[in-house]
Amino acid sequence: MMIATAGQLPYILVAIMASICIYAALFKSNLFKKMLAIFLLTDAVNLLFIIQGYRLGNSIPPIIPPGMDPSDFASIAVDPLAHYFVVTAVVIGLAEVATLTALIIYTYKHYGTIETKKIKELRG
Amino acid sequence: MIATIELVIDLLLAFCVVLTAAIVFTKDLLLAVVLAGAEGVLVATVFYLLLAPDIALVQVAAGVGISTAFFIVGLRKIGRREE
Amino acid sequence: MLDIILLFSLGMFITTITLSMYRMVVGPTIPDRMLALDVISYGLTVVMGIIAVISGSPYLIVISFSLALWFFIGALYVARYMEGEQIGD
Amino acid sequence: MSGWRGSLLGVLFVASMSSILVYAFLGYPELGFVRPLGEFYLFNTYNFENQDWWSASPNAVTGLLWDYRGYDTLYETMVFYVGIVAVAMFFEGHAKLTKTGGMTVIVRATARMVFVFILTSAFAITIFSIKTPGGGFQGGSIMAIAYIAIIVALSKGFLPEMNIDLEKAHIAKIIGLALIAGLTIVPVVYSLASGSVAYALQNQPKAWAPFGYPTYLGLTSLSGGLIIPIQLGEMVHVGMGFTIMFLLLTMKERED
Repeated sequence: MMIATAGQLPYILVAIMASICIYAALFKSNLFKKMLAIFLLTDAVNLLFIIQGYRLGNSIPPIIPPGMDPSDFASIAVDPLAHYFVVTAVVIGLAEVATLTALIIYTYKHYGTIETKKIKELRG
Repeated sequence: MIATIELVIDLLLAFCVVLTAAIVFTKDLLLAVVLAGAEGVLVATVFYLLLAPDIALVQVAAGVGISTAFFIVGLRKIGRREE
Repeated sequence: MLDIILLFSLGMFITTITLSMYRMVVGPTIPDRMLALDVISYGLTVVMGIIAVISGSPYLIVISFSLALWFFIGALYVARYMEGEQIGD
Repeated sequence: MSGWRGSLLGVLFVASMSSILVYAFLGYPELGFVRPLGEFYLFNTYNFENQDWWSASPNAVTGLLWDYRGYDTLYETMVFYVGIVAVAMFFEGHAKLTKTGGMTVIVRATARMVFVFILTSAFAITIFSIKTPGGGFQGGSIMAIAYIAIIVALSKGFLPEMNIDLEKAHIAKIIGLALIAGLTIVPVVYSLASGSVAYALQNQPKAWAPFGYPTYLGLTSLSGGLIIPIQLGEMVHVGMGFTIMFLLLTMKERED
């Protein structure tokens, strides 16, 4: 049986944020709203990565100060692997947003609306 | 000091949840874009407090600088109101 | 002495941010919220600098003075939208 | 879904989804545990005693980006390139950049000054990324902000005055990519020519693979081998890529 402690409160908040975004991406009718939800879902997942790599106590950023012993550094710095994943994921998420914007503008030019319900009616 | 920073992180994340709900349920798309920018700033602050300076830089640039520009260009072409 | 000044200014700026957050949640029009977002951002910049000084980490202060440059650009986009023209023309 | 029934369904969906996610996330260890792989990178990134595995960069994230996991970053860059191509497929607009008034004179003057500051800080963040936070992706995003601010505050017609238009941006982006590709391939060519062992994207010399980029510029200043030039290439690629996407999205579409 798993019981949440105070140290795991960030996980719970991020989970609520992600589930709201998933709801909007699935059930909202407006395409623009769906795109915003997908963008915020990226943020929530990035937060999950960084929270997981955090280290309690006297931790420092993953940049070694001059003159510090590497084994000391490895025992107090936060996880650089999570940072690496997030740095690339943010830029890829932005490229995704640009592509979706292009698709939405194209849809609006073609159908005259971006509501999925109306597009369904137009198709008959 | 450490416990204080954890408390601040929890508060900021709770505010992020409120902003997400507001973005999803508002009818005004321009308001949704502005609130998304605010959420980008808050998420960047959380990254800073979690000792990730590299990501705080790229997150502010992405969340406020570039994504808002794309959203606004899209809004200018498709109209502001959601049905 | 310096500690007291730092903590006092930290408290002042956190108060500023809290008040502006109220304006951002409640504020009736879009420009109100955008201005509130600007004030929050600059307050956050100062708070980041103060936290870097308190925790004594030189790598964290790089963020605060480079972030101050491009916070205002979001307001620029919204102002351009409000002018009612196509972006980029 | 309409009325109260729709909102009730929404609340139920969010509650069940978030309980599933919370159940999954609580399986993670509590804050304060770093994976052994992360500890390996932290221990080796600037370790003088163990120079077979080091990356010669005090910033662990930078070393991770282009030394330990260079292949991953290379493919991320390819994904970004495909994104640019996808946007260009939808909007192959005319490359005519018309000059109009823009916003008020105060905003225009401020935007010009801030353009210089932002571009300088982008280069500084990229070049000093070995010792301070920053890197190619960060610098590229910041560079894109500078150009996008100019497009929004002045107009697209001012870009040719700054020696940038669509074709030049494409050329600069391809030069950045070619820099990355060249630095990747040089060790392979060396190994084929000399008959010794070398790996693609190899940065520092190993005991069994003698090829390596210089660790120090001059005598003391740390250069980190291939990391700085490859970050510059990545910065130009990302910055010009976002500028091209924004320019294409704001073009007037062709009349069909």
